[in-house]
Formats: sequence, C-alpha cells, structure tokens
Amino acid sequence: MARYIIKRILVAFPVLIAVSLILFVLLNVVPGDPVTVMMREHIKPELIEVFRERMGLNDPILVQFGRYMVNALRGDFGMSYKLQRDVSAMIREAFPHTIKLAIYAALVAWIIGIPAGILSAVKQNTLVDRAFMSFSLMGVSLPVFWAGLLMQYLFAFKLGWLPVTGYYSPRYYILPAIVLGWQSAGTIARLTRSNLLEVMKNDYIRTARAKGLGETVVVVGHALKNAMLPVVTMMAMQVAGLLGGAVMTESIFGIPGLGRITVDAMGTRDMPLLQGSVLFITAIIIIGNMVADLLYAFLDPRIRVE
Amino acid sequence: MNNTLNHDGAKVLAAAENVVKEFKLSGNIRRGQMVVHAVTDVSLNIYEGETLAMVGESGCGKSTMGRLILRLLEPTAGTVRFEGRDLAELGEEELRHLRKKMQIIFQDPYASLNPRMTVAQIIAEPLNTHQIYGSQKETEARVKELMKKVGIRPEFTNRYPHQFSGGQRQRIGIARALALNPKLIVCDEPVSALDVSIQAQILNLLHDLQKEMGLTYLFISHDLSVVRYISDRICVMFLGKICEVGPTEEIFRAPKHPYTRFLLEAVPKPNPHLRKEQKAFLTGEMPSPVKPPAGCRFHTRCPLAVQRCSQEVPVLRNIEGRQVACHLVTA
Amino acid sequence: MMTNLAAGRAADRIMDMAADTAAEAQEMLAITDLKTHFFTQKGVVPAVDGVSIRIPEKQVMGIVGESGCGKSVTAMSILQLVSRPGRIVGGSIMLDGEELVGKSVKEMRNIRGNKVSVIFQEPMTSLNPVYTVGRQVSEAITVHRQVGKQEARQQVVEMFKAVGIPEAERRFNSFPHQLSGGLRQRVMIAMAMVCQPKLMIADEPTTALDVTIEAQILHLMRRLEEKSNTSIMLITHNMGVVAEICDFVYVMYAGKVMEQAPVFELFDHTKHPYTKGLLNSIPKPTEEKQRLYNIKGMVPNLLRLPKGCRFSPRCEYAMPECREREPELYDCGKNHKVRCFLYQKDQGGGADE
Amino acid sequence: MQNSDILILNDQNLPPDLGLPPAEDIDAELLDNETMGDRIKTMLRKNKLAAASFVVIVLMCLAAAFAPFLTPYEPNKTSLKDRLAPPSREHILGCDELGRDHFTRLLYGTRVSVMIGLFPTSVAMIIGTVLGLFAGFYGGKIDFVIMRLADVVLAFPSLLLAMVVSYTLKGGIISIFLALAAVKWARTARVIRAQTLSMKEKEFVEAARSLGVKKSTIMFRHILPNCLPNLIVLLTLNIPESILDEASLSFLGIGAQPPSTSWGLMVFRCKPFLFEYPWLAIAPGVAILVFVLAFNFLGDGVRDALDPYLKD
Repeated sequence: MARYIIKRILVAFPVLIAVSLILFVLLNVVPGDPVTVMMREHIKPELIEVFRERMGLNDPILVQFGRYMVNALRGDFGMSYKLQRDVSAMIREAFPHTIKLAIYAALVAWIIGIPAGILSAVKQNTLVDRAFMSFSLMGVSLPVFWAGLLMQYLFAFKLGWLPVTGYYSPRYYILPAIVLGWQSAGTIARLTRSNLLEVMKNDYIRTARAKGLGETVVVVGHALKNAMLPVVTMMAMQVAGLLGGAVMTESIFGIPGLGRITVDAMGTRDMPLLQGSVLFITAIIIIGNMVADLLYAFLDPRIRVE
Repeated sequence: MNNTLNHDGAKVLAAAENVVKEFKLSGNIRRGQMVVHAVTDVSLNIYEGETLAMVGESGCGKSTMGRLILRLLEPTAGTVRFEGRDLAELGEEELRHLRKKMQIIFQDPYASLNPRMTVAQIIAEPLNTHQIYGSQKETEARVKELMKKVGIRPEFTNRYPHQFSGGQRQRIGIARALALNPKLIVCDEPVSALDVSIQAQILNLLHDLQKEMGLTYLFISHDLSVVRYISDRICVMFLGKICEVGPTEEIFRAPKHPYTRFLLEAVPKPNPHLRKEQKAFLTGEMPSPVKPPAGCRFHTRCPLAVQRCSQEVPVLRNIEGRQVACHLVTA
Repeated sequence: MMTNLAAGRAADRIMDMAADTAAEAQEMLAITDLKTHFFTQKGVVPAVDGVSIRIPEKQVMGIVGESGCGKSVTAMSILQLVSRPGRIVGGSIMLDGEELVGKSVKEMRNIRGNKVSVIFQEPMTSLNPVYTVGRQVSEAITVHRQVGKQEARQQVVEMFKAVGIPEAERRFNSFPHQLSGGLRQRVMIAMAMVCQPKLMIADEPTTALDVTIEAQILHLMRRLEEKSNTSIMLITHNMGVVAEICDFVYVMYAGKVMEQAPVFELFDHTKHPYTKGLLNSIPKPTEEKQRLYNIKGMVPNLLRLPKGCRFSPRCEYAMPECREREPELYDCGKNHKVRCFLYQKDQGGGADE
Repeated sequence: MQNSDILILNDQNLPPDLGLPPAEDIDAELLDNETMGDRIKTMLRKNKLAAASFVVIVLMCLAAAFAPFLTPYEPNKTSLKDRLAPPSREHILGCDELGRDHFTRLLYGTRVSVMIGLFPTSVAMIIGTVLGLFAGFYGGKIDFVIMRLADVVLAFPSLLLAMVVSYTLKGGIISIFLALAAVKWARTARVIRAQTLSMKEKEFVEAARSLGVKKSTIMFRHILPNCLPNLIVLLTLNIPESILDEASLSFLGIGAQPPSTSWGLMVFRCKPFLFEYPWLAIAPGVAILVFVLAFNFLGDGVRDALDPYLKD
C-alpha cells in the first residue's frame, strides 16, 4: 500500500511537468509581442529589443520554461502585464472563491446524484428511473453558461429570490452552485446507476440472497460498496473538475475566482496571469486525480491488502 | 535426449530442449521483479504420427509448453526444434512459412473464432494468408471440402460463429487448423468446454482425422479419461516441470511418480463400485509458481518426501521405458 | 424477484395435492411436478417442465445432465431465486413437510441460508471481494440466529476448522482474493453449513477446481453429510462425481427427469437410452481404443421441443410411438424409474404421475 | 466451463448451444443472428425517446443543409429599423441588436454545430483509434509514449485546454476544430487501447498468429472490427460534448468570431439584453439544449442496444 502511494505520486510528477511544458509552449508561441501588449504603443521600436533581452524573451524556450518553473516552485509566477500585480498574490486572492464554489457545487452534485442513481437502479425501468435519468441527462446536456443566464433571469430578475451576481454571502453561491453542480450530479447519478446494475449481476449478489439476506441489505450492504468504488473516485476527481468548470460559472455570476481571472486574462492577452492561473488549476486537478486514485486503492481491499 | 527415433522407429517431429519460460509480473515494485516460473528446464520429444498428451492441473505450464512448441511464445532459455530446425534461428518470413506445418486448436469455442468473420472467411484465412490457391474459386472449393470433412454443412459458409453451437464451432476451429495440411496440431483442451455427448463427437473426429491425414497431436488436457482415450504417450507436469513421461497404458497401469499416482487416484471414476471409503488424496494446495519450492517442486505436498527432496532437484531419468523425475523411484 | 401472483395461483392448485404428499413427510425434500418457465421475447422456455424429485434425510442426491437441461433452474426454484424472466408456474416444493411454493418473500428469506443453503460453481465470483470471508460467513449466522458478534465469530472459526481451513483464526480476516480456489470453496461450504441447514444444494461445486482439489472437496462434502443431518442435492454434469459420492441419481434432459435410480442400480442397470449414451460417451479405461460412442445431434431448442419424447430425435431406439406422445416415468422396481416406452412393459407398481 | 443454465436463460438471447436442434436441420429464425444494425433498429422501435431524438437530429441536420431555402433573410444583413424587434409574423424570433433576423441566424448556427459535432470528433477519433491500436498491439515503448501523452492531455480539464489551444490559434472556427481534435483523441486512444489489449489475448487472435497472418492484417482485420461497438459508443459521447464545448468557447469569445453565427456566440452577444429581451438569449440556448439532449438520448439508447457487444 505504502509503495502504491509512492508509485502513484511518482507518476503524477512527470505528468505535471509535461502539462506545464505544453501550456508554456502553447502560450508562448502566441503571435503578438508581450512587450507591445504590456507597453501598448508608448514605446519606441528600438526599446522593444532591449526589453525583450532584459525579460529573457530571446532565450531558447526550454531555458525560459526552466526559469519559469524554478520561480513557480518558489511561488513566483511573475507579474501581470496588464495590472502590474504579482500573479501569485492574485491567485491567492481568487482561489478561496473558486474552491468555495467548487465545494458547494460538489455538495449539490453528491446530495442529488448519488441517491438519484441508487433509486434509479433499484427501480430500474420504472417511471422513477426514467424521470431521474432524464433529469440527469438534462444536466449533462445543458450548456452551463446558458443555464446560468436562465436562472439569473428567472430566480433573480423575475422572482427576485436570489441575488444576480456577487460573492458576498452564501446566498450568492446558491445559483452558481446549482448550475455547476447539476452537470456533475447527472454524471454521478448515471455512473452510480450503471455501476450498481452491473454489480447486481454478480455471483456474490446471488450468494448474498441465498444466505437469506433482505433485498435492502443485499443492495446497501453488498452491492453498494462495490458499486461505489468507481463513483468515489469520480467524486474526488469531480471536485477537481469543478474547478475547471468554474471558469464559465464564475464569469457569469461575477465571482472573482480563478476562472474569472483566466477568462479576463485571455481577453486582455495578459500572458503571465493566464499562464499562472491555468497552470495552477491544472496542477490542482492533477493532484485531485491522484488523491482519487489513492482513495480507490484505500477502499478496495484487492489493492490495499496485497 | 538426442535420439531422433523412438523405439518404433518414428522420427522426432518437434522437440524442446531445456526450455525455460518465465513471465515477468509488472506493476509491482516490491524488492526485485516478480517472476512466474511457468516452465522450467523442460525437454521433450514429439514423434511423428503420435499423440502426446500433456496433463497436469491449472498453472502447471502445460498450455505454455504448447505455445512454446509452436513459438507463439518465445522461450526465456532453451531451444525448440521443428523437423530438426531451431525455430529461434528462423527469420520472421521463414517462421511464417513454417506455420503451415503446425497448427493449434483452442479450448474456448466462443473466443477462438472472430465474431465478425463468416465461417468461409475464417476457414479461408490460412489459405489466403499463404496464397495456396491462385483463384477465389479454388479456395472456396477447398473451404467447402474442409467443412464437409469436419461435419459442418457446406451451405453454412456465410454464417457467423454465433450462429453455431459450441460443438460446431469447435469443428470450425478444427477445419481452420486442417486447411494447410499441417503435420503437428497442438490441441489445447479442445473438449473441456463441451458437454459430454458433444465431447465424444469431437474426440472421434480428431481420432479419424489423425488416421486419415497422419497428424501428430500434442494434446493438452486436465481430463485424464479423455487423455487415456486419445493419447499414445503421456507427459505429466507439475508446476512447470515434468514429473513423468511414458506410454499411456503403462502410466495408467503403474504410475511411478507419486504425483502421477495421486492425480490418477483423484479422478472421480464413473463407477460407484470403485468408490473407496478412505481414498488417499493429496492434501494442500498448489504452491505458487512465483516462489516454487526448492528441490523437488512436489515435495511440499508429497507424503513420501524425504529430506533430499527439499534440497535436490530430481532429474528426469529413464526407468523401465519411461522417464521419471523423482528421487525415490528406482528401477 | 419472485412473482407472487403466479406462485399464489400455483399454490392453490398445490393445496389439493398436498394431502397426498403429506403422507411421505419423512422426506427432507419433495418436489412434485415443478414447472419453472422463462418468458422470453422469443417465446416461453420450459426450463423445468414437470419435475418430481424426492430427497430422503441424510442423503446425497445427484442431478446430472448436460448444459441447458434445467438442473440449475430446479435448484434455484427451491430457493425461489430464479431470475427474471423466469418464474415457477406450477408444482409443489415441500421442505421437511413445509410448502415453499407460494411463500412470501419474507418467509423465503428466513428459509434461504437457514434451512436450505447453496454453494456455487465459481468460488471466486461467489464471494464479495470487498469483505473478509469471516464477515461474509458470520453474516449467514447473524441474519438467522440471535447471536452476538463474538459468538458468531466463534462459530465461524469452528466451522472453518470443520471444513478443513488451516489457520482458521487468521483466515477469518482474509479477503477472498487472498485465498486459493480450493480454500474459497471451503469458505463457501462453511457458509452453507454454518446454520446446519436441512438441505444443501451444491451446484457444480467442483467443476471449476483442479482434480486433486476436487477430490478434497468431494471427500469433505461426504464427511459433512455423514456427520450432520443435512441432505445434499448435488448438481453436476460429471458422471464420475455422481458415482463418487451420490446415493441416488436423477438424470435430466431438456427440462424433464429421464431416469431415476439409486446410484448402484443406475450404473449397473442403466436403462434410458440417454443415460446409456452419456455413460458410453465417457472414454473407458478398460476398452481398447476404438471409436467412442456418441449421441448424435444436439440438445433440442427448448422453444421448439420435438413432438413426443424429447429425446426421440437423438435416440437410436426411437419407435414411431416415441414421436407421437410423451412417455411417462415407468417404474421398473428397485426404486428405478425410466421415462421411456421401452420399459412400459416392465412397469411394476404403476405409473408415477 | 459449463454455464449454469439459470444465467443463460436469464438473457433474452438464448445462446446457440441451448437453442439448436440437431445439426441436420438448423432453423435460421431461431438463432441469435442479430447484427449491430438490427439491434439499433429494434432499440429505435422500442425506445420512443431515442426514436424522437433521431428524428430531431435528422431534421436539424436538414435545416442546416437547406437553411437558405427555409428563410427569406440573410444571416448577416443588418437593418437598423428592426433593431431588437420583438417576435412578430415577419421575424418569428425577433431581431438582434443589429437588426438581423434571429431565427435566420439560429438556422445558420445549426451548420456550425453540426460541423463541430462531426468533423473534429471524427478526426480526433481516427487519430485516437490508430494510436490506441498501435499502443495496445505493440506495447512497450510505443505504448508508453502514446499513453503518457494521453495521460497528459486527459489531465487538463478539456475545456481549459481547448481554451488555451484556441487562444493560441487566435480563435475562429478553425481553431476550435483543432482545439477539439487535440483534446478529444486521448479518450478514444485509451478505450481502443484497452479493447485491443483484451482482444489481443483472445484466442482468435492467437489463432491468426499461429496461421502466420501478418501483424498489420491482425490489427486491422481482426482487432479493429471488434472495436466497432466501442467506437460507436465513443461517438455518441463525443458528439454532444464537442457541440457543448464549441458553444462554451464561443460564449467566452474565443470560439467563433463575429460575424459568423454560432449558438454560443449568439447567447454571448445577447447577454446584455437578457432582462429586457430574454428571448434573444434563450432561443439559441434552447437550440443547443435540444440538439445535445437529442444526441444524448439517442446515444443512451445505442449504448443499451450495443451492451452485449461491449462485454465481449
């Protein structure tokens, strides 16, 4: 088990570095000179070269990458071109908003998704099943940005129950969390249902019934644990995935989280900020996936007990 | 084991010389690599026209042995010869060519036929691969001939495998193996997935085909009654090593190796009068092929084991017309 | 799961029969004219089509047949665990004088694992991979007996010792994947025996095991049967296994019992052409190498059973009569019954049905 | 190996072993000879929702193809007097902020979604299939390189990666094409690799090897056709995802660029008028939802129908 953990962590590292490299290269081949973006037009052409040299932009890309990574590990993501602020400080400010949103959304997803999935499986091919599954499919098919707008229109503007945008109290997070969580709820419900149905076909379920166990004990006691193994992994991964999904939600609901920063940075072509935030989000997702794997290993005795 | 003729004067068709096969277990980083010792230092001759049976329990390496003989697996060490040629020295093209002479029939009639090919395509594949016939017509005629030979109605050429029963599928697999007129056929548990009544049909078919075409079989099975019916010689394996090799009837009449004896004893006989109240049977489980016991691999389960058995690996010795690997057996 | 409606209807009809069967109550299990059908899209599959089986106390009773003959469905019918789209459509199952057909789901639960237990072919897949074997076996106790955790544990360890699991204490906390196939099957047997059931159904218990392990398991079952009051219903396709441990044998073919006799009688005086065929298809050590006897053709499609005797298309003794109507089980004395017109004249005590 | 009959009979499709009369008179109608196509057809007959979805998809594709014949307006023709006109007989969905007929733009937007659903997905899946086949079949270093690359791609949230790629390529439909293709191949490669690995162990592949069949033939004639059900399933997952991703990217302003029409872009452009002219933003959203939902319903049905093939 300990070795499994070490191995899993060791595998995550190269992925993280490769991801960073790809991002770095992608963002650095963007046409448009960063110096020009930073200084706008108020710069003499001969000075551009000087600045480029001073900023190390003329070095080979791998050297630049190495320098960037060394600094990033020290918590220094450089300065935002546009806002002339420390990128890491901006990320530090934005992250709590995003993580809050992600956790609220995850709660929505779990509280709705898991019971819906279990009920659908138990009542397979009934009206309940069909209703839950249609609802889940809606969640998966819904464009997040549009659902957000629609809810703003309905619950905030028309009914006036909830605030339109902002981030001042938990009330402000209700709509974004529902919008973001619905999609995950759909995924979780569908996965729970299909896993449970699959597990119910196993021989050991027949054994459990032959023992004289009641149907509830069979489902909850014997099937659910097996069925939930992949679901738990999926849930852990989704907390990370929700961070990515927050990009959309935040920009609609005006929450100044990581997603908002990323979208803004894209609009203003603010490279260091964009690079820093995307890298940060991706790193968290990779770590999240790693945790998910470890969780699975911990829950499954076939891996835990060698 | 360099004699190329057996006592009847038959030639050696295929031979294994000190063959070793180890599988590395990946995904484990505990001290060193875990290695499954599937086959350890096995030497064996298969004579032309005979049926040599390999018997043993699961994990004894009999199936691996069959695949090594066909070079579907590469041995970790040792030599496999076919008609006197070392298969390792052949190039890829030469080996492909040689495959015409050796074929295999599988256990699972459901997995051994590609579900997306028709019967005609399946049986014609060897013919097309080696471009045996110039025209499609000739190939088709040969396919129909083969189908008749194995007892499948030739009208069914365009059917898919799932439209046949297990027994019929096994016939199709046999037809595919026969298409190139091979010399050696490795039969890997060909009847163990079939019902008893169907099993008899397939065994008869294999028997008839051997007579008609002069085939040599390496017959891998765990079912001793089947083995007794079909084979001329038997090779008993335990945990990657040969225990005993000899003529079928003699081994059944008087097994020499303790494992062979227990194995024969354990088989439930379809005769209640042979039921014994206190039957001697082996205790314990098969040891792990990852950490095989030192010395004789059978010593942990062998009630006759003495100290020597746990220290010294017994060699396969010629005793009264057979070969036995046991310290305790003497002539 | 079980369709109560059909079972109820069946039960009504059974009530009439119950009076007759009650007389033979010393039998542990008495199945009478059991019909379990599967309602598939392509039609009704009569997997079990009027089967009557009796198991006296303390006996090992074998059911033999090839795949699709209905032997497993018969077993599952006893537990009423026949999966959809199958259900019992008629007949009676009396367990120690108690009618099982028509019992409610709750009543059946109290019987499963308690009075009737079962072990399956694949010990690997029959155990839940995420729980320790000890927990899974003690569950069988706690669900039926009012015992504490500690006591259940003790009983399980006792049982583990009884079925020959070495280091029983330590094995209690093992997960299934840590055990070998033979040990897993012993765990299954422990689970089946732990409540001292009246009947243990063993559905191909050794088919997935190696011969030397098979011999161990068969020996164990024989010993358990002698020591306890449990009757065993052994389902197998292997005539060798039958000869090895059974007292009485039923031979099934395409949903019906073709022949039934005490094991020595069956092997010594085989009567039904199908049973003969089965026995002759097994290569015999005594014979010189010649062609094996084989039954021509295949098991019929249950959706389209042939008219008359369902074995007649494959039978070399078939007479015109065989293709016209179905033979009954004819009593040939010595507790030997055969469903074949060839033995109509031998009939001693009259037809069974 | 003998199956217990209870499990066999549980299935609607009786296996041939049980279902065959003597060899002399095999009765074709009783055999389980349904092809994949048959199964999907049967599913469509039984599953009303999937059938309706299929019709919706076909209609929307037709609408995309024949857009010019279905509306009298030009998608990009502005008309100041019709600026933000409410729905009326002439303009059934009203007009946008530049006075362009909203319904017309919606129709033309269908083209973008249909194309996005089909092309980048197909390209990504072809690449993924080939890479997955090679990785699974050859193993070793090739496998390692391809699969680590897939790991890296899958480590990104796909939308974020698509955003970055699209940003690098300066937006526009083409950049979305490339961005989606760059992201979506990885999952296909993984699934096909896993399938190839399991197929490689199948005895019929070993049989082909023992016959001396060439490796390339084994790969493309024996293994690939057996991946077909997996590919269809992946397709039913990838198409709706791609459509949604395009809409999201366009909504963020890094996808389709004006003046081209795209549903996501339309929602983005009409966002400022949400509270006064809600239909403008709602209509393209409904279009996206209906289209994606239809694909998902159909996909669900197809997956159910192909279930037995996936378990082979």
